[in-house]
Amino acid sequence: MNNQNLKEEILRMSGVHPEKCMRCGKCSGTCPAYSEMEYHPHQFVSMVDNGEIEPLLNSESLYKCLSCFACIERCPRGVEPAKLVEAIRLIAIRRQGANHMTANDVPALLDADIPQQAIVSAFRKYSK
Amino acid sequence: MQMKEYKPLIVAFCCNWCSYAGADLAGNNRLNYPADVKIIRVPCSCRVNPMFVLRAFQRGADGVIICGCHPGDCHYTSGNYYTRRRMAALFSMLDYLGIEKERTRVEWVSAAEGAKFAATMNDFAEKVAALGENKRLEDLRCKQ
Amino acid sequence: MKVSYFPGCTLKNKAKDLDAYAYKSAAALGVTLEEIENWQCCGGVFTTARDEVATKLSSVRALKEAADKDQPLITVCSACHNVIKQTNHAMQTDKEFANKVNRYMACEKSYAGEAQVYHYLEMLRDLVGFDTIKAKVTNALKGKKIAAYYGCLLLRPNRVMQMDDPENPTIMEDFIKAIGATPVVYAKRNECCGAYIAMESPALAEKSSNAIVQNAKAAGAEMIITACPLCRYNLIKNGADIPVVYFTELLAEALGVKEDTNE
Amino acid sequence: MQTITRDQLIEKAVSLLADGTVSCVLGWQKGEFDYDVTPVLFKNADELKANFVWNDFCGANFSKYLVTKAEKATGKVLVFLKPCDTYSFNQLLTEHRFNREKVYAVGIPCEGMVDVAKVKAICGDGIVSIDCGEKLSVTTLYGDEPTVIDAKDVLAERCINCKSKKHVAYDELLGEEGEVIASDRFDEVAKLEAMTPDERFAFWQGELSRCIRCNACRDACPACTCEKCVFDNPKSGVENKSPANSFEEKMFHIIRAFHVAGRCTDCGECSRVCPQNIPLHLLNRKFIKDINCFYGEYQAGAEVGSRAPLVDYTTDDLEPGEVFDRRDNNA
Amino acid sequence: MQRVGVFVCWCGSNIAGTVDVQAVSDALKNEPGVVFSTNYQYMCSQAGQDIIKNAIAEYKLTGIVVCSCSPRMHEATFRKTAAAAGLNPYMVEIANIREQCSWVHKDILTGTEKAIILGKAAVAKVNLNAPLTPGETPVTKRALVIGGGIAGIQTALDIADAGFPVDIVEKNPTIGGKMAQLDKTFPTLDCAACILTPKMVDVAQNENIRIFSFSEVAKIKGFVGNFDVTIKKKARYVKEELCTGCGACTEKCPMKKVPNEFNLGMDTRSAIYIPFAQAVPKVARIDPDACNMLKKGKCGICSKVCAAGAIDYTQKDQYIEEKYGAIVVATGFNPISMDKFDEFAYSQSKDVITSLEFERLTNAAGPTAGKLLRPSDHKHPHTIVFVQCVGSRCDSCAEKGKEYCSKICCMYTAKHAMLTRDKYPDTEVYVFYIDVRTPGKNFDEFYRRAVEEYGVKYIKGMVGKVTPEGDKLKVQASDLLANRQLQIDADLVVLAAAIEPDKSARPLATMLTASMDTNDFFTEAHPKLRPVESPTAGVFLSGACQGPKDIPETVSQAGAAASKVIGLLAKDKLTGNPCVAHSDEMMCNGCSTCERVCPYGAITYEDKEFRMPDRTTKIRRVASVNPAVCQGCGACTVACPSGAMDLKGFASAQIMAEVDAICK
Repeated sequence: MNNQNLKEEILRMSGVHPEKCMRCGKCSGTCPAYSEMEYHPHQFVSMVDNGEIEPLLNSESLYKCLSCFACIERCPRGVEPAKLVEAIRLIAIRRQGANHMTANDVPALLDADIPQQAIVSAFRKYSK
Repeated sequence: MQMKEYKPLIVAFCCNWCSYAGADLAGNNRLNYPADVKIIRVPCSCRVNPMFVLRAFQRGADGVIICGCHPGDCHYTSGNYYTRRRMAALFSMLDYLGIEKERTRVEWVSAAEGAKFAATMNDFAEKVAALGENKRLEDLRCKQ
Repeated sequence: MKVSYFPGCTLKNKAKDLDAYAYKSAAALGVTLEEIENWQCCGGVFTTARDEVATKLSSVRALKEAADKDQPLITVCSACHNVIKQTNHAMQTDKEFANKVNRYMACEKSYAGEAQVYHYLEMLRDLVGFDTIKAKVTNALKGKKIAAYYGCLLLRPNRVMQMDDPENPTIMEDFIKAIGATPVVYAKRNECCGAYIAMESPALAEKSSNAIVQNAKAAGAEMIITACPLCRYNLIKNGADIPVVYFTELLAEALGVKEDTNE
Repeated sequence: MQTITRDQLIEKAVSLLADGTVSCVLGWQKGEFDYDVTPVLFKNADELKANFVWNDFCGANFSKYLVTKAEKATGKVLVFLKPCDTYSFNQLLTEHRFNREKVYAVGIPCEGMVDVAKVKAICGDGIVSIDCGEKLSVTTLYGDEPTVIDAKDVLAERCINCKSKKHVAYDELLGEEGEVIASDRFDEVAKLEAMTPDERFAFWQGELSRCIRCNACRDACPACTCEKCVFDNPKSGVENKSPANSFEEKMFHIIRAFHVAGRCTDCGECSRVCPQNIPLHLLNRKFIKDINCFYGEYQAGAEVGSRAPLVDYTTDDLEPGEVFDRRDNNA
Repeated sequence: MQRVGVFVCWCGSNIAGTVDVQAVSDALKNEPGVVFSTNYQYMCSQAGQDIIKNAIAEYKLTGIVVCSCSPRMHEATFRKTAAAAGLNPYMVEIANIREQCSWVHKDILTGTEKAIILGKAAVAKVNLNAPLTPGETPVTKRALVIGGGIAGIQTALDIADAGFPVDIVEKNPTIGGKMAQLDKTFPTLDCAACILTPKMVDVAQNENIRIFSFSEVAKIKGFVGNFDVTIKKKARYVKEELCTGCGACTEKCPMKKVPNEFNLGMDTRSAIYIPFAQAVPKVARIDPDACNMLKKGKCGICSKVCAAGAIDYTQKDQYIEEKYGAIVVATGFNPISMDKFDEFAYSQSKDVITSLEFERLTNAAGPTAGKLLRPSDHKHPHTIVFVQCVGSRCDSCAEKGKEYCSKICCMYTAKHAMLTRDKYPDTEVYVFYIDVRTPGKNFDEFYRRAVEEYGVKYIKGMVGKVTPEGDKLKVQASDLLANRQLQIDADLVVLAAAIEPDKSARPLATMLTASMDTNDFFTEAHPKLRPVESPTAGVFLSGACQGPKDIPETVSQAGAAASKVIGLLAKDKLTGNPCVAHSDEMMCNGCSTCERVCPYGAITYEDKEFRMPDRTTKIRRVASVNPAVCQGCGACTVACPSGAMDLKGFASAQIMAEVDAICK
């Protein structure tokens, strides 16, 4: 897929309108995972808008987003950056053999108390 | 008998403040559009009674277009909003009766949009011409 | 009052308490929780991508069952609530998505988001009423300073969740007042604990959770309550030195039904 | 078949006359035939007992009569309103067409009215009498035995697609109050919309060409209460008396439908009274359906004083050109 | 039957180049009613006009058609010509055969053919024309200004200076408005009180100005030149004419714990109070929600200490009726509530404040006597974070805040930041901005000074969360240019809250039938050319009720509104546009449909007695149009079901005649 198609695919999946962004940076100001990310929420928006998708697809940032929706809630323009992250992450992990986490990885990550919910959620987020 | 080239007859209702001035501007800039378009000046597009539209069709018009200020710019603040609702309802009804929907149109043309006025009239006249004569809403008594 | 109830996977495993106390308290308040038959795991997180259909079907089945019974659907776990409520909203508003789902499920009657989804807290507020609870409290938790921890999932996105003001919620504080304790308001009550990132990047979860506990303690909290097993896990795992308990446990305690044996 | 009985209505009317609440009663009486029930003003109990009719043919909507009758009456007029009539009643109040103070409205339940054309389709012409009991018992000139028909099988179209059993206006209610009904009344319109323009044109040409310009639709319509109707007014530019050609048939019906658009409560009187059985309600319903679709649900007469959609607007209404896209997408 | 004269203009070659003018005048000669037809090189010239005047006299013309350029060009000219020859000017119709014919068609045959048709349409119309006379209405030479902030004050002063009486209605106990609460004004940094209070005194002392303080407009009827207004003077429990403003009562009042609204609740006042030292009128008011005497009938101290005997516990609301020729709306603005923005912890911490609260904190007459001390513990803040655009520029789908830019925040935030650094150089000041908008004289220079000379740290980015913890406010924000997230431990956070129109504006607009936009700002008659007039004749706009504005802009708009009012009041009579709607009472149903669509509230109803053909009388409700208010749009004519409503000059019959002529 070329970049234009990728961009359109992302916008279609996410329903996001990146052109609404006024570059205020509130998403990145509110993001709890900011420090772990190579590309930050506001960059997701501007990079998708500019068609720079590949760097995002290959970035670990995709797996740092907590889906806490703080950026969605607080964006004054209703841009919803987290939905872009989600769409790009899905495109990445839907590729053959691109699962970020596999069943084999799980046992090592467990402790006695970890709720099922965490495992299920992580699986949803990180693999297909 | 000699076949005359078919020329549609188009009645354009233009509001005094925007579209009529837009038509004047088209003239000032010498922007051509078909002479088939005849303009009637009304103070506001909301002055256009659906009965006028039907009357035009009855008397042999092939297309009727209503032009007004852009929504929000009405000289009378809200006249064109009423036009928009009335004509949406009327046109939908005409279409429901099987009248070709291309024969009716509402277009917002500001006083600065001479080019848009000419382009709109060219386009409308072309579409109406393609349909041919208005047969479905004609009153044969009104034709020679 | 009879309501449909979606417990979710964790409540049948690591968070049995949350579930058990929910049942006991509901019974004490005259509400019968009728568990959705053959419910399936909601998936833990709602995928915002509009083309993800299969992952949302389990929620739709639960919703449809509640709608068919004409009962409100009650959830307790924040995550389940978020997933189910968002799925329902998508069914209501995204025609294309709803079409796909309905075609996939091939049910007799298509589903268009008719069910009413309530979180257990909303049930307490809107269906039971905090005043009713106040009246039924036998063991008021007087003098206890309790911090409500909302997390993200109950409140956001507000356009869908519509539970409370997403930045200045009061439902849990009102709940705390209803059971006789004193609520402690602190800013980080609606910040993320780290959630599933605990598996990917435990350090981030630790940092986030710590900040929340610190903030609550600085505001004078002696205890934190939550509706989410994963929030509770993260807060405890990352060294909360005050108790972190499920709100249903406190409710049961206040209603005097905590020690009932029903096994 | 009607749940409320003639006796109950007479009893109510007589007692209201007796205690002076009202001075006269707007009610139905038999016309030339049993199925031909016409409105009349009763002055006293004797008249009522002798001539008052209440049966499955009492379709006439009395609201419109209040425009002329209420003013002339010395005291209050008692009017019986079926649920659909109450919408017209409110709409006329919205338009200040009669004085509410001069009317005492009694809401009565309605189980649907019978379309005599459908009866005739079963029994043939030459109806001598129709007895409206549990079932309709129809005697004709030609048969020995009366034909028995279930009224449910011959309900008028507007009653099959009844939009409301609820009264939106009354001073007093007799019988049980009903609910607003989610009817399928727009299905026919949708079917027409789905046709090609040529098919639609052929359909309407066929229907409207039967029009004899008797003006019954206008005269019965509770929304048509103008002091002077444009079709009777030489100054209006659309005056005409007879359907000179196919344009004027269409013109008449388009203008009439447009005039009542947004004010029409869909009471169905136009189609009921049309001697040519032209489905005129399909024109009105088209406007109602469009208005609901373009500008949000609106039921004329649901409340007094509501602003009709065509004399209202929002700044982001759809454009006339988008009308067709909207329809094509919905189809 | 009219006697119509047709005058075809060549316009040099402009028309004659593509239209055979002779053919046009010949063809029109045969139209019904036409008794004279000619053509001439320049009809608008003196010689051309003389041809018209002579023909009117010679042929006893009752109607004229000029086939020429656009009526927007010379309709007025030819109307004057007709009037000069004794013909009613509204008996003139123009066929536009230049802009809409000769200039857009190249072929002389088509051009001529179309010109003839346009001429025929004009003839058909003029045949149905009737002489029209504009109505005249007298003008009440008094203006009403609603709102006593700087906008209302300036407007009132300017009108009064021109010699017209003005009344100011102010809903608060004193005039002064928001400006009275401000500390310094940008970009010159002169003190707001120093420039405002003298103006307030001017208002009080001006013979032409009456102040109705603590009053509201209750009812407005009438139209331009003739408004009837009912003013509600709310009970203040103090006789205004007796109170000397000595303040003895406020000192002795035992109820001292009432939040002081003038200081935005950051300190307290007594139950009987004077809003601030320079209040105009300087008259006390009793707050009935706080006063023990009014609540419980116990106390009465103020009455005892008042030497002037001004206290009146039994005072009631009073209604005053007054006539005005013009009304100026100057209802101003308020900062929006911060309820929906609690990510900034406004409701959780006293040390998160709005910019207006900051003004009071730095104002010498404020709760801290001008010392910058934070509200929670009265300590000097060392790190201050300013957040811009809180609630401004929000997309509608974000479901909170306003879509517009509040315009004044960039500048006052720069001012706050600069003043803080100036007075307290040990303070770290951060300003988070999305864009810094400084279009104004000396504005950008001012902002640059804040950065370059005063060392204010401007950061392109936005605060995402404020967490009060201990005695700090933990501010988490983005720094977009450095691409990093910042954590700042602040002592004070100042939110530049969006501003919105005062809540009183919407009901007022309804009373005035003036239009508003979706944000409740008043709409101007034309955004460029008539910016201080409302579309409703006689109603003018001053200040922030029309849109966000700073002080200089407000003052200039206030002056502009005043000059429009003066222009109106200077007239003895108003001449209307005669092309107005009128209703045929015999046909009117009284249904109110026309009233609903009228944008000007020009239509009213009355019950009228009619003689019926059968000699009975009948009382019917019928519409009547006030020609002084009607602007002639014609919306009512189409809304009218019976066709009773018609428009003079553009009557249905006239337009249909044009249609017929064109389609023939």
